[in-house]
Amino acid sequence: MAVLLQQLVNGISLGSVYALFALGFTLVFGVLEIINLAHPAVLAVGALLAYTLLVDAKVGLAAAVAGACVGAGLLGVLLDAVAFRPLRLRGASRLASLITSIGIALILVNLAQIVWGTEPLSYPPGTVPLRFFTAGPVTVSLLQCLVLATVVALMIGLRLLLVRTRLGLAIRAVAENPQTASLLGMPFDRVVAFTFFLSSALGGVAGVLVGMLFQGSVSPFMGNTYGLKGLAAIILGGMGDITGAVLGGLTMGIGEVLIVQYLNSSYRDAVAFGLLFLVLVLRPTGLLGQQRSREA
Amino acid sequence: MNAVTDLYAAYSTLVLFAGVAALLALSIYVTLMAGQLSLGNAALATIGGYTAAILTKTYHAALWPALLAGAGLATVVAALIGIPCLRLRGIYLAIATLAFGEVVRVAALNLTITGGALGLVGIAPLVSFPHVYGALAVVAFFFYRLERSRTGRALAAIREDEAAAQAMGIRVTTYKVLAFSIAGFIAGLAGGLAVHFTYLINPAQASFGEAVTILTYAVFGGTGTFAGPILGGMALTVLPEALRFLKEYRLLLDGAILVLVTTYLPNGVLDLILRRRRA
Amino acid sequence: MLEVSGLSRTFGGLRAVDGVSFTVREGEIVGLIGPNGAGKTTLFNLVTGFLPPTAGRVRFRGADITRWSPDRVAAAGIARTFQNIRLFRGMTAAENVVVGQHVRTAATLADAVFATPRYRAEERETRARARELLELVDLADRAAVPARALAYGDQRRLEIARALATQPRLLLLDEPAAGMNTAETQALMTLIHRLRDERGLTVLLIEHDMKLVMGVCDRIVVLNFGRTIAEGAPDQVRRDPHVIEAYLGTQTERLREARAASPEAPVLSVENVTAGYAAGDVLHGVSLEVGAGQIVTLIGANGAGKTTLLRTISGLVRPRGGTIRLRGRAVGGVRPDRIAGLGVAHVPEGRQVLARMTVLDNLRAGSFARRDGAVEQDLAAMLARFPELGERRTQIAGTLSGGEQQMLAIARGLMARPTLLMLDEPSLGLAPRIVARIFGIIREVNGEGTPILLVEQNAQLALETADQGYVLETGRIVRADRADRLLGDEAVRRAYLG
Amino acid sequence: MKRLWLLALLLPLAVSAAWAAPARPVKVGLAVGVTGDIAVYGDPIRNGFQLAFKQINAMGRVRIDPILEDTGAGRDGAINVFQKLIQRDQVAAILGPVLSAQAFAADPLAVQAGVPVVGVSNTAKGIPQIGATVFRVSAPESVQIPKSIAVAKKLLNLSKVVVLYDNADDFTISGYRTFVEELQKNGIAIADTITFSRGDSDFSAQLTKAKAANPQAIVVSALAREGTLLLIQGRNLGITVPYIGGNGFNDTNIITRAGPAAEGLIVGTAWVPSAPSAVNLKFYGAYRDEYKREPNQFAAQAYTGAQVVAEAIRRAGLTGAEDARTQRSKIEQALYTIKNIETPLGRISIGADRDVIQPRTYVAVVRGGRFVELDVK
Repeated sequence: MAVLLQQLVNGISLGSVYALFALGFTLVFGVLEIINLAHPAVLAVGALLAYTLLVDAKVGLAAAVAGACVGAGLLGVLLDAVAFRPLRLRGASRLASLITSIGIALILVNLAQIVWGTEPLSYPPGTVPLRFFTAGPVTVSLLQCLVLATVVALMIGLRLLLVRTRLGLAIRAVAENPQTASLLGMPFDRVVAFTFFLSSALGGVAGVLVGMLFQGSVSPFMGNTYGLKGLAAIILGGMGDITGAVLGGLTMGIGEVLIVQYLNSSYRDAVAFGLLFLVLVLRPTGLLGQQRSREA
Repeated sequence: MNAVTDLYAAYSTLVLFAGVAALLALSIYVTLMAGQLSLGNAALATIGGYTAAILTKTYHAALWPALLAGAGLATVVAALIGIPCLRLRGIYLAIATLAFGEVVRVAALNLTITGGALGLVGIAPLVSFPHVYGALAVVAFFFYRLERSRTGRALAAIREDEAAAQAMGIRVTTYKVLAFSIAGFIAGLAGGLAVHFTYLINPAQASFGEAVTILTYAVFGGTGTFAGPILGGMALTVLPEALRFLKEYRLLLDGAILVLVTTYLPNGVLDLILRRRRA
Repeated sequence: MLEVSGLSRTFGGLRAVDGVSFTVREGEIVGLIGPNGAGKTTLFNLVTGFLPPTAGRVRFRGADITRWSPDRVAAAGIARTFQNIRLFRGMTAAENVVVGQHVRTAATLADAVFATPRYRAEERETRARARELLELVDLADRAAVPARALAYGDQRRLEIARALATQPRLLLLDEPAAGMNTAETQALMTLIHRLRDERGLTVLLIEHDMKLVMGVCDRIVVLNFGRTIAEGAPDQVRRDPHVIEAYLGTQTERLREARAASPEAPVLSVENVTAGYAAGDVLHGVSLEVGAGQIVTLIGANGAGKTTLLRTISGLVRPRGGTIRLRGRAVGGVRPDRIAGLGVAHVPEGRQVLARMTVLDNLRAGSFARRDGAVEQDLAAMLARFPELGERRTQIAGTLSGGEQQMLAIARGLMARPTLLMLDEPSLGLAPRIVARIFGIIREVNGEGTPILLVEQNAQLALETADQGYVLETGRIVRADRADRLLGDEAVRRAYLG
Repeated sequence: MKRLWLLALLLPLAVSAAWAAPARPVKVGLAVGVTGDIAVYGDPIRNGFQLAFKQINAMGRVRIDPILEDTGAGRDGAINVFQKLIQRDQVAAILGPVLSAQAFAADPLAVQAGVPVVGVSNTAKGIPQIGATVFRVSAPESVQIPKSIAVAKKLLNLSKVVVLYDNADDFTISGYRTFVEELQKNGIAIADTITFSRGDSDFSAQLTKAKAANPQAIVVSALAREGTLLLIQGRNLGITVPYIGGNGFNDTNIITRAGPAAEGLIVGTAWVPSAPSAVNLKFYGAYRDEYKREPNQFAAQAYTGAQVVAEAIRRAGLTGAEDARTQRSKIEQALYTIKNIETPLGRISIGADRDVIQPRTYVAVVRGGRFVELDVK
């Protein structure tokens, strides 16, 4: 029982990381229906930027997070401008965007490798106080709570942005019907650029949090594991759905943890992706997704 | 003359890799012909590779029977994967097949018959130039005819407009499964060939990265006709070697090339070459 | 030969096809007509197996083919063309026709790989037949051209050739003449006759070009709101009051006098505009003006280019020639969001509400181009003006009824406080009661001083409402006059019913 | 008389010929993965090689021209590199490749061509058995682990442990297998066996499960990155029992990164920074000056490998003038004669089975932030 509780905590914490990644991932998909495989790389760049700010520029945590966030965001805008926008203008297939994003991922990761090296880095100790709360047999770290809180906050924030603000309105309109949106005076390219900014900024934040949560994990490759898992998460949640992404992420995390605890840890990923396969085939709108055409 | 043989000696394996890459590119091309993006080919190749390797290594089977057995198994698996996937299109199909790939990878990682993470080592180097390029020639010829056949046109019709194809009386599902099966066979064959000159096969061959690489072969070369994937596979295999002098900047350039080609050569490099000739 | 009995199909709440029954006898040419949204194409889809019916049966040459898969139906001998042309765009004309012969050929993959005699023979035959069919629809000289590069009319004819390649007994044509010029339409008519006379084909066709329908059909079935409202010989159908009403709308008394354009400079002036799509020009030198405070209506049969003109004005289509001025400012080729910013509200054909968003969000989206703070109060006003929207303010737009969606689309347009409101087919597929309501609103809005450009197929109603009217035929203005003068004008009736 | 003159004339020539410094440098290929995530191991290995050859060439007894080629992380890259080095560059010997999997794929090419290969980081079983020209200086874990288990058993009188290992990496799997054998030999019960995969960052699930089995120690076969994370997260989850780590753990960076969490970690290792030998001090100092970071075991083994090859070249008395074939066979012969040479790993020899004989492997424990040798008399 105690173990189960602790494992649930672990699962939620792991899941919230997936969710964090999935948020930005799903946003771009929701608007453009392209899968941006450069997102893991953006996450890594965000984390590394924060590292430089903390260690070399010696700024405070808040500033570092902000820097990583903005930096990653601008990177996203750049990527859209140089890589995705030309494809849109040509009306190229989503396949093309997928491959371009792979190319970008290659470039980013290797640039990062040249700039920051390959040795895993960790943020200076005490960046975030290592505090632990123990409720009976269960241990929760301050960071885990922080991450979960951030995820929920970002999720709500994103929802509010999309539902309450003028810009959010435009994003949703463009996502649903670019032509009608333009008839209503919404500038397609600017809206898309902002979407990329938002998505990548979220990626940057995710990177920093992952880096803090797992000391000694900050490296150009740190995003790699999240690429597929994040994809799985947003599929479980129904692609393009903000809340779905978070729920999907949590489902993935808890699922994996339970597999490790009660089934065979070595089949963790097989089970995870086996389920993903079944979900796709049996319930193509995702476990939590609303009705939406699956034609691409 | 001597220089030439030296050169070949220096790059013989690279030449074999190029041939295998071309085969893999063709295996994804056949599904693309029908407008289906499947990323399970790396996994299918791995299945073929393990099967063939186990047969020659443990059961001392002859090469060709082993290769065909591997290709056969991959074909069956591909068909089985293809059927449930028929409801999915585009990106969603891609992801489903990727998931399948991961399952294969992890299975290979944990099964004893596949030798876990280390995989199978010390596989006899039974494959050389004639095998790979013989196979490639046959498969290429197959595609040459396929593209000029009723079947090939049916696949193309499905890619162009599924509803219209149905209205022409084309059994869409049948042809999709056919495409998947052919893909499985070619991938499995390629996998079997590869393990017999790399001495080793391990689960990494089924990874996400490999799957994506195969796709880039096809797109890089161009998916207009079967010559594109062949060109793409070979070019992208040789390129990194040609770029050795760039040391750690190689992958950087690889990435740049991918972006540039998809952006400025929508129909692949082959198209560029052909246009040159026309001009 | 074809026997449709009690066939029905509902989408959500909408009864697209509602218990339709009719028969087509061997060797007949039957026309299926009716205003947009009457359920004609849905009926085709039900017959050819693209949609399963919710009720009713389809029998073909004695066999019950209800719920058969499309490929089975095709193999059984029913071929069709599509309203929005669906060629294999990447393939050449010849290849399209070769693919069409799929069900009539048998060479296996193995045959192809080993180039068996069977394969060789079949290839030869299919190519020969393709050539022959292309000649039939006189595209022989375009055989090697990719379908996407063909002109509109050619694409239509190629689609027919492709359908013929399946060697059907029954041919279903969905608006074969749409986008064709008069000469092409003539040729098409002779072609259809030849198909029947020389090849013994039976033809069932949907068409809006009445010249063609009246010219070729032995019998006509008229649909409206998913129901058969008339059936019979062309002349009798043409005179049938129900049909005329369905097309031109009912005669009501004029509500107010048409006003001539005010002397001040026009809000919108279109001069000699040419525009179209890849497949070719749709508009050939169209000129039109909307004066301040006017309602101007643009009427004409389907495919005349009405929608294209609106799309050109709002920037969705780049004009290839001529000038478009908003209050004297040239806006030809300006991006749509900029034009919206200049106060042009375009309520597109088929409403195009943002189906996944709430009613309120749709309205807010309408005010996007505005920068003033009065949005919220306009919102309140709008919900008051459209009570049915007020009640459903938080409902997802996609779940509204057709009428409500149309109201929403108009309301969304008004939220922009437009200086020019363009409405495309606001009465499309709506029940008369709702249509009346919508036109009431249109007059109201105009009464408040908003100039309106109204595209409408319900000519009667449109002309009664408008001050000025333009009649568009195959991309050209054939008649322009004060609306009341156009009422009951022969040119108008011809434009619709031939 | 004339003869005498002639002799007098020829003698200096003969002498000078005999004492002549090598005419041309001997080419040695370095097959290292420095791009992709493999670079975490590739970088220190490359550094070790380059430092060693720099020093060796400086001494001038032999002149060696090291040719570095990037294999990437895959088997294909390794094969291509080997072929280039063997055929194009006509190298006399090859050092590398990094991963055992790459060795299994690429070494056979060298065997065919009769090129001696010295592995410096391949610890999987059966590496020297690949063929007659494959040597290695990296002690397989089957040599180190028994010792660490024995020591740990004495120290903590172990009876029950949990084993965690990375099942996506051959290196860690071979370590895991050896661990299990040894644990069984010593009659230590394995309460639970839990796996994870290379690249994972969150191990709380595995560790919670391990903790639940309340073992006396946690035996881990992992690579440096995952190892670090395991240590930190384990302590965070309140795991107090010591870790017993495989080869991947002995990397000083683990201590710097894991900080206090690393305390008490027991590692069986081929090398400790604190090893007092003169060669080691020289290596350790020079490395830090050159690369501004702590060397790790991979660096030390690479350095050793380079030393061994250089020594073999010296003993073979190569002038660089010979054709590649003779160079290769002579080096191969010479490699067998390497006995008790001083290296950072201590005095090592190459056995008749082409595997390293390293009498002095260490069991180190982390105390006060550094590896200290554990000796239980």
